[in-house]
Amino acid sequence: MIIYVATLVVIVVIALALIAVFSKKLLSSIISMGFVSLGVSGLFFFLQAPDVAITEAAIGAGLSTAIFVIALKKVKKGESADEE
Amino acid sequence: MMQVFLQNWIYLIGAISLFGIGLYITLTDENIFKIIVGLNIIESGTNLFMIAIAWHPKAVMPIYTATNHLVVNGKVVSADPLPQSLVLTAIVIGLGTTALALTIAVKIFEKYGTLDVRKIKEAKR
Amino acid sequence: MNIFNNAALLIGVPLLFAFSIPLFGLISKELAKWVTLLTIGFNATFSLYILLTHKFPTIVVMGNWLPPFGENLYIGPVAALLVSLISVIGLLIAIYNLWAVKRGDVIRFSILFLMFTAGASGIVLTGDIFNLFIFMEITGISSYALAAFGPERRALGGAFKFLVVSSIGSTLYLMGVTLIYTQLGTLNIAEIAARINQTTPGLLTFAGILIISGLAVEAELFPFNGWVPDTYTGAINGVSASLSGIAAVSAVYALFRIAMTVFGKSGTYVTTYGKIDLMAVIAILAATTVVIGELSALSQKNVKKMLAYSSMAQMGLIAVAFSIGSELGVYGGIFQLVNHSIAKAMLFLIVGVLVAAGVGENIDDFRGLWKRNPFLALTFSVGAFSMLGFPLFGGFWSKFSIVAASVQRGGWYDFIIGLVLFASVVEAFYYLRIVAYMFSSDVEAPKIKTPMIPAIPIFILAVSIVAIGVFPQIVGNFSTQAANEFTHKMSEYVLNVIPTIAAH
Amino acid sequence: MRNDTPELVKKITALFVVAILLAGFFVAFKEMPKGPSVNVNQRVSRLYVLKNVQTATKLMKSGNFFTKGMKPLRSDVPYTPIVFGKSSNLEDGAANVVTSIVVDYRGFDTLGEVTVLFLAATGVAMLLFGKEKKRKKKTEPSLIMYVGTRIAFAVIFLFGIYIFVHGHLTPGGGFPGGAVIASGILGLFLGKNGYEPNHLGLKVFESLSGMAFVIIGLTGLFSVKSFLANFLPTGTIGDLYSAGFIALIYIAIGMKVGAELSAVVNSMIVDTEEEWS
Repeated sequence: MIIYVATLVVIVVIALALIAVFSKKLLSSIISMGFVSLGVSGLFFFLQAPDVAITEAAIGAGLSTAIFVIALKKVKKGESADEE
Repeated sequence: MMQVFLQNWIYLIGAISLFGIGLYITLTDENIFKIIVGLNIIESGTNLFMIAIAWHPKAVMPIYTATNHLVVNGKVVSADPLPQSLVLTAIVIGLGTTALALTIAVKIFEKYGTLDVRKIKEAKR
Repeated sequence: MNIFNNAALLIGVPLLFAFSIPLFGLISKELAKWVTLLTIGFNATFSLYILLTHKFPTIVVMGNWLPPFGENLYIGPVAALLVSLISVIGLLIAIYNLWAVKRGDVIRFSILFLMFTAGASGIVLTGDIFNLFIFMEITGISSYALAAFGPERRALGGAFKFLVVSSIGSTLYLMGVTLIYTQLGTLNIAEIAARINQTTPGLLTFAGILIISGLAVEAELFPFNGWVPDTYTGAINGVSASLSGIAAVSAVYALFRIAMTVFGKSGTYVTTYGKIDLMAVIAILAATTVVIGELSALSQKNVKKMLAYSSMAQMGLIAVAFSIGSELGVYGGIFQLVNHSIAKAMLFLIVGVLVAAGVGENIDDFRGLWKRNPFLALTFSVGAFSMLGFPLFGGFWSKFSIVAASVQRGGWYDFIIGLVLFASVVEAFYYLRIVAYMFSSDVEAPKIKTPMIPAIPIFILAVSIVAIGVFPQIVGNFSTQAANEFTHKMSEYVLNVIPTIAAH
Repeated sequence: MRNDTPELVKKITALFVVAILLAGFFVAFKEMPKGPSVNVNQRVSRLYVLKNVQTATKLMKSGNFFTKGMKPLRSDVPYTPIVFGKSSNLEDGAANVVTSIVVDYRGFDTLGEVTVLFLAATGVAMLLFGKEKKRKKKTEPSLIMYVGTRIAFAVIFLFGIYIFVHGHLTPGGGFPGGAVIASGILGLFLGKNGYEPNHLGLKVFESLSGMAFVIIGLTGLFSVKSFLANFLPTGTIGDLYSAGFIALIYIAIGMKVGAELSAVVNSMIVDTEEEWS
């Protein structure tokens, strides 16, 4: 039964990855990339790998997205400064 | 029937699709941030692939607890712990690469004023 | 199986001091550079001790778990020779850095340079296919950061390109390793090498292609070397020298350790398992690299870019030599690797000194250098003659043995004779052009003073080129043993790591 | 790819590359054991799960190769099935098998991995090195945010420590623990404009925890004659004080990772102005 749930998660993850690819806005691309990581970390739970799931959720989905957003904010600040 | 097919293939298909999508965006996109997003998606695909080859439908998690028995009749029934430990390593390495790439991207924006790969190439030196 | 666990210090000591450099940096900036110098000096001394007292072949057991269980380092003739080469050249470049790197974040630069050298030695030493990936990443991450270092903005573009290509490459490598693991269930190079014929051909072929393309990124082979010119040109000269003299050495070693020991059969001519012959694929890629690299180098006006393309072509030549697959070919390849690493590092260092003295990077700026500074002009000519394989310089012997190897192999490998001659002619054209410019005297310009500190490594490297040219047996003896290890994998490499595996 | 390549050609080339890779993977997957046919008993990891080299050696003997003459690493332990909370004096006493692989059997990998993270943090800090810019006036986060993040930090910090101290018993370990602590510090940055951690302390902490890892390894080299070898008793499986040096190393890793990631966050958040003089 759990395999069907996993199938659903896989489909959602692929859809999110496609959004990350084709989205025109950088922020939404980054956020959906974070959700891809989160979905993959959910799949790790189904695959009996709790260690990896926790690590992926903390590092891949959490910190790496945070660093992305910080960097994006720096770049955006520069952009608005140029316009002024 | 459906279940057996899914058990065999769904995680592999997911991993490879993520890999392909990430590779495609990395090869085609002009925005530096998008390229790094692509690298991260490739990373996720690889990790999923490595965990998928460690798993079989009757696997239990590789942690000894009072109720979780990893060895039944001298045969190991848990999921393969070795690829899992390799993935732990790969995740952390991925974070390191991402952080460095983002730093270089920020510096590039500071000095060139753009994130577009084509414009950076046109700007001489 | 000889066990020499103290050789773990080759990795452990650099790590310990890399972690402690921030503390030394609190006291003084200069101290950080000196600690780097002393640590690499320790590595150089220790590896030369291993090489000269003939401690090899030996393995180093990590964590008290014997090879198929745990990880091990393997020090054979190849590893001993190349680790000595890497740490000696690293030491010389560290001496150069004492003088060259004064601005910016010197402390962190020292950490990255130290770990760059240690990671490259790790690639050469390790006996575990996943550990190889870790060391590739250590070398990789430190070299991305080092390549982006510097006041010029072109450094950043080159570093970013390098980062993207190299990360994709290492991901492909990891995929290939995982595919092999699914069938053999092990990560030890010796065990995989012994059992490689138990895999199925389709999977083995694809895994081989993935692994080779992953490693070819840093070995600068053809479809994966788009990063080379930008990165080499953008980076400061000490970093370009170490990328070409250190990283490339370890990458070529890793490539052929996998291609010959893991995928190859044991015998006179190494061919490969699987559906297609990987060695032939590497030969074709490498030959393309030589042609493209030499022709692009010919049209460059910028000396650094020219050296970068020349470096690419040389790596191609080395790979061609290895891919002949006979003992003589590997002998020539390793010899050429040593020569290239010494000469190219020296050329980049000389360009660094000249740029710091206010001479430009273009070929025209080198006009009349002999009048302005005879020492640098002379050493540059020594390096150039060695690169193009002039007799009495190091490069002659290696190119000679590559040609001899392809004659010996015969068949369609005969094209290598033409390839080597073509490469030599083109190299002669563009290197001799610079040499001729340097000795032409129609330009009057102020003299350049030779700074003392960078003159030491340049002088040592130049002397060693001439010494190898006059007495080729200095390197030749070790190359012979190394070639033996590469081509007879079952009797040499595998048995030295896991002696009992032959019972199979 | 060159600049003058048309968009369409570039896309088609990329699709072509991706398609070739996917086809290759499909071929490889067809020949690979997958789903129910994955058998851990044919892989080297069974030895890690069984935690006993003598039986492992026996298993390998009944297999097909390379056992002749190979001595077990610890022959003083007879194999009995492992019972949680009772089996003691195992070859490696960690209840979490992944942890025992990460830290003990393949500890050298982990040392390299910590180094990679250290190098990444060093590289980030080196590239963003320079004089600190003066901040523009921004809206100050509210008092609730300021106090809330500080209170949350204490809880998050404790939780991170819990994760890495229990790394050998429960899922988790040094890496997620360190990441959790770093996210707590990220919260502190968000809670107050111009928050600055103690830079000197962070640097010293970072160095010392990294050195601790290597020094533990060197202690193994000089006491058990092998780098990164376990030199402590392994205890009873399931106890907090078990698994020898794994707990020690995971504490070092946790502190190191926490410090590194905080350093990365710090150098990314602070605006700097480059100076080359």
